[in-house]
Amino acid sequence: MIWLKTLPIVHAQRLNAQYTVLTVEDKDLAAASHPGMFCELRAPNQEGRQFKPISIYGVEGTRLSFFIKSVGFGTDALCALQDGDTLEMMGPLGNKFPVFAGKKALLVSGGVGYPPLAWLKANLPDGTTVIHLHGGASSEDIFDCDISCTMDGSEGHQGLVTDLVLPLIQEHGINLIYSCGPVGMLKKLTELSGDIPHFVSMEAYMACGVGVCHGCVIPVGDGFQRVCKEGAVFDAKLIDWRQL
Amino acid sequence: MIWLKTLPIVHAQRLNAQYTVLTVEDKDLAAASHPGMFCELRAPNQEGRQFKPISIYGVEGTRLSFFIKSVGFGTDALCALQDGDTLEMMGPLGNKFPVFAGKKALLVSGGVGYPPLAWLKANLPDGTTVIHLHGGASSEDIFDCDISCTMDGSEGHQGLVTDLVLPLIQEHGINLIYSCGPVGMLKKLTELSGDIPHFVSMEAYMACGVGVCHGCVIPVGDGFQRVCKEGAVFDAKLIDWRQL
Amino acid sequence: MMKTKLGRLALDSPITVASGTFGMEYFEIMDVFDAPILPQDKLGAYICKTITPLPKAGNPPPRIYETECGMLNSIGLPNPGLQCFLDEELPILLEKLSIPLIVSFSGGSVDEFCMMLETLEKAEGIAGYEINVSCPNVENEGIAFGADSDVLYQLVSRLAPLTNKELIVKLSPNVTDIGRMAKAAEAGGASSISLINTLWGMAIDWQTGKARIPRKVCGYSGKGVKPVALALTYQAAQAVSLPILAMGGISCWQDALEFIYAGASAVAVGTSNFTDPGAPARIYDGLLEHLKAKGSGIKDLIGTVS
Amino acid sequence: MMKTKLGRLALDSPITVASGTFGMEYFEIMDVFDAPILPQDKLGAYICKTITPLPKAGNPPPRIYETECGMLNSIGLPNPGLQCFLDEELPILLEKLSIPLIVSFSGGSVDEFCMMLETLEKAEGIAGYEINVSCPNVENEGIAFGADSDVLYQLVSRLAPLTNKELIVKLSPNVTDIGRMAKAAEAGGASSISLINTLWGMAIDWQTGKARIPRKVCGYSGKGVKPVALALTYQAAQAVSLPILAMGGISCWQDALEFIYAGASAVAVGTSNFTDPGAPARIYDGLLEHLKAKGSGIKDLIGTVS
Ligand SMILES: Cc1cc2nc3c(=O)[nH]c(=O)nc-3n(C[C@H](O)[C@H](O)[C@H](O)COP(=O)(O)OP(=O)(O)OC[C@H]3O[C@@H](n4cnc5c(N)ncnc54)[C@H](O)[C@@H]3O)c2cc1C
Ligand SMILES: Cc1cc2nc3c(=O)[nH]c(=O)nc-3n(C[C@H](O)[C@H](O)[C@H](O)COP(=O)(O)OP(=O)(O)OC[C@H]3O[C@@H](n4cnc5c(N)ncnc54)[C@H](O)[C@@H]3O)c2cc1C
Ligand SMILES: Cc1cc2nc3c(=O)[nH]c(=O)nc-3n(C[C@H](O)[C@H](O)[C@H](O)COP(=O)(O)O)c2cc1C
Ligand SMILES: Cc1cc2nc3c(=O)[nH]c(=O)nc-3n(C[C@H](O)[C@H](O)[C@H](O)COP(=O)(O)O)c2cc1C
Ligand code: FES
Ligand code: FES
Repeated sequence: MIWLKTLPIVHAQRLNAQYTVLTVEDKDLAAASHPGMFCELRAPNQEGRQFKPISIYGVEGTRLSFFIKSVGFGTDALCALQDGDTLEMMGPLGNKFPVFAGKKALLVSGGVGYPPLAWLKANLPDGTTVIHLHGGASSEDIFDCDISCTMDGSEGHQGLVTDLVLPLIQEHGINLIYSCGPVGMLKKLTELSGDIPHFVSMEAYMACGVGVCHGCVIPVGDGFQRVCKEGAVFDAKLIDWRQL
Repeated sequence: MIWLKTLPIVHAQRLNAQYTVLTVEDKDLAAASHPGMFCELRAPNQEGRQFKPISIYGVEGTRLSFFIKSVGFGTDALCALQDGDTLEMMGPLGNKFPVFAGKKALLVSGGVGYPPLAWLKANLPDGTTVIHLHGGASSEDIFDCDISCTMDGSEGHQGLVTDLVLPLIQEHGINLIYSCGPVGMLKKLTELSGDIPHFVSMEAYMACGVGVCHGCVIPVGDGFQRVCKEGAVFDAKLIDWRQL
Repeated sequence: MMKTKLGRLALDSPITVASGTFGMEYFEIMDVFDAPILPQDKLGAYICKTITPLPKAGNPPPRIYETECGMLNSIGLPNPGLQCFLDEELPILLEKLSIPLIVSFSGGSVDEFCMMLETLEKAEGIAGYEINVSCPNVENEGIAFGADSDVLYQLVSRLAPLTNKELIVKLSPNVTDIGRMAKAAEAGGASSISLINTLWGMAIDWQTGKARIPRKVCGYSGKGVKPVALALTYQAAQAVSLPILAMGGISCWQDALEFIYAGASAVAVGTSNFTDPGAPARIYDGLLEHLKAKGSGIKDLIGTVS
Repeated sequence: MMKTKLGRLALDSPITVASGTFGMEYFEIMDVFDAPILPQDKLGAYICKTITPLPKAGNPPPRIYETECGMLNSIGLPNPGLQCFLDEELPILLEKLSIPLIVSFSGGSVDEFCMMLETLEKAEGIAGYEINVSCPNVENEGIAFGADSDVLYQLVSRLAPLTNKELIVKLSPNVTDIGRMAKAAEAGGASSISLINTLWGMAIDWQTGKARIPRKVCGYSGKGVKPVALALTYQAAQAVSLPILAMGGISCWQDALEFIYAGASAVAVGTSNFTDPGAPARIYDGLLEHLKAKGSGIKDLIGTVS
């Protein structure tokens, strides 16, 4: 089921100047959501403009939350919402992260790649060993994780997350990778991951969000696939990274 | 001087579902304003859209007020403003009502033609006899005046203001007419006013508001004149009403 | 009240959906969607995404960009090709649809267009065709045939004798004289025209100097094109007596009504489907209520702008 | 950093004002206006309202209508005519201006255009001309010359030999192939081109079925036309090596920068003057700051979209 709903915001938590977490309450949506899925969101004052795809950051009981970085008019309007304001939403959309028992998993996120992996981490099967490696431009972009990197060195290791991946794989015997973040990071990570299974949640500009417009494609195999429909989670090995 | 200012609203008074009076405080604007002049107004959430021409409804000390009817997106946004919100404005613009000593004046307004005449009435030279005749669709459109008419009979006389004009002219020896309102009313009034001097404040769609775009013209004499520059007050006899 | 005619087709509603903006993927989700996204009791016809002789993968991403007043797209007509359409998609469409199906198609030469039409004619259940000669996002198909009135006339006059079904020619707005293009379609034997396809459009990332869409120039649609679409609908209506299926930025029933006054016998909702999947149904409801209050039917209003 | 060249003219700023949207009435109020409305230190040139051989009263009202994403106008080139321009307006312009004056003009025949140019050439102080062959709001002047590349070539090739000053040809966006029109202007001897004039546009009052503008089809400008203007600027820049003065929906410095990347050597602000009389100055300031931070000049960026 895909719902088109207008829900009151039960909590709008501003994490810092750039990031806000919006929480809504809805039984149906909460029950149908899984890590990797996203919703199309819109602030009420953006009527007539397109919805914006935002990963589901978590479900607790009947509550659903979204972790949003303000980067343009759509996300600015979302981040400006306050408790009690309404949120227009369509979802849940897309596929889920596949999960496997008894794995040693490395989760790698960059910037707004954080939310889907943070939720996935909390939902991996018992017995999974997990390391969540997260990076961003500065300490403002860092949230709860196991290892962090910043470009400016203001928190965690200075440099790119991908600098740390190989040593981590070796040290911990990683045999499963999940990732979400900027294309450059994902591309590099795919090189580094070698034979290890690697699932990546991709971003793309979207119009319909439900598979009808073919606007959100990425090159997969010898054709294109839709991020909103076949994705957002893809097997990283099938993506033709050279075209991205 | 023409000012372009963003001023806080010191009082937003909602008269009824359709009409709101906005008051701002500004020494310069208040001093330069005269009955018949208007300002171009815009609500802050309408940035990128055009300003709307609104007559100055009155000046008290350094306060300036506007009497606005909500009829479309621009005026809706203005009428939704509240105390403390800001108002973007450009003005004062246009010419003034000419005034003459010792006259028996009839003021005729319809709908949103009310504000300029209400202020004019309060500013006519001492010794002027004044009758303010005002009409509208229903009692919601009626405000303080001497004689009122409504189309639906819910207040004052039932019918058009123009039905009452001839008897009033005769009874009171009217020798000066001022008017503002819908074109149909003004046209009829011009016929009825015969040789009596008649000054009318005209409405037109405006873009620049300051005379540069030639968008707001009305047919006057054998050409066109700009409502924002040569007007908004015109000698009713010079307007080519047939073209309107 | 809402009944209208588009050439040889009698439609129960003047509201349709624009090719490519309402893909048949909606059928997959219509049962799982809690909004009325394919309200067949409110749509006059269903127009499918443009198909071409052979499968097309479409253009490389990014394919879309939202501008302040609409959107840019360079989808590039991805489609499974004629054969797969007939084998796989058509049966699903016919099963799901209770309203007329109009098949949009394009080709790279007059012969290809003719072959498409002849092949489609053999299938059951198609009510009409929309000839897409106006897609700005492909090299070979499309706009080359919609940019020159002689070329368009040649094409349409070859196609018209091949069918007795509704033959709509979809015109490009990127022409000097829309009236002349409409006349060419009429002279060639089209039974109606549709317009507008997307306008030329472009956007550039000012931070990097990179075009937002790799092909640089692409197609512009949505709210910002409405005044242009309305002007061209009016100009086309003045030029020909063919019925017009109009589109371009329609997002509410008042917009639809403007197009009807300008000369449209039916309208299509495109880009608005993305900002409001319930738009076609809402537009139908609003228009019906307005007509009821007014006591007139669609047919009384077509082309009556004064 | 902000210096640029438009054909034979060296401009200190790439920002100018679009003909007809920044009438010389601003001179009357510039001293009484508390916003920087004619910041000559920030403008590269001043382009006056189009003048015609004889005085014109313009079109009957209403002449303008604001749409959701821009505005419609059917002003119809009201102007005092060539003689009055020379006698009364030009002296005021020359007194007030410290930046190059570009005179926009139009005519009803090739001979009229030539007569205008010959007469203007005798006046002192004019830096260049913008030939308006693209106004959609008049019957005789304008767009007839801008809709056909052969006609345009004939006109420009008659005009070019008559002047050594900057000769800008202002193109209409309402054409099938802007590149072809640009090439005709280049072949005829223009020293630069400007675009876009207004797109065809229309709006109808859905409550009454009446066109918002009595002439029905008129000119559309502002935010909603920006993607089209940018696409046409790019297409024209690909077709010719003439410098381009670009316009169409520019409201902020980022918009201006997009046009420069697309191929514009200078830009003009039109409709935005109405929503923000301080727009040209703000655009100048923003662009300058951006270029400083980037360490590049305008000239390094022109046409470098990738
Ligand atoms: C499946 C999916 C899940 C996502 N999850 C989240 C999330 O949980 N939290 C979050 O903050 N963001 C998430 N995003 C990204 C978010 O959708 C974009 O930031 C948003 O669409 C930007 O819109 P805007 O109007 O604010 O910015 P715009 O003004 O449109 O653009 C601002 C800048 O962002 C770039 N941009 C815009 N949209 C995208 C996009 N879809 N992909 C890549 N770059 C883009 C533009 O090029 C521009 O430089 C997700 C995207 C996808 C596809
Ligand atoms: C000099 C002058 C003084 C004015 N004084 C006042 C005043 O004191 N109080 C007040 O409430 N209004 C006044 N008006 C009218 C006011 O400017 C319009 O109501 C307003 O511009 C409508 O804008 P909108 O965006 O709300 O409506 P829109 O959505 O633009 O239009 C709504 C409806 O109003 C009509 N309309 C819009 N603008 C105008 C216009 N300028 N003239 C005539 N019809 C129009 C439209 O045709 C449409 O049917 C004045 C107008 C002028 C020219
Ligand atoms: C994403 C997208 C895909 C489109 N695909 C097609 C198509 O396959 N065939 C076609 O004839 N028109 C196509 N169009 C054009 C639309 O059918 C329509 O003519 C145009 O978008 C104008 O209408 P609108 O402003 O309501 O969207 C497409 C438009 C968009 C936005
Ligand atoms: C009110 C108005 C008057 C105009 N008058 C003229 C004119 O006299 N001559 C001309 O060449 N263009 C004229 N134009 C067109 C503009 O110069 C410009 O080409 C067009 O509006 C696109 O730019 P914009 O979107 O920034 O306004 C006019 C435009 C408007 C809105
Ligand atoms: S956004 Fe339309 S297909 Fe994915
Ligand atoms: S509104 Fe521009 S001249 Fe009056």
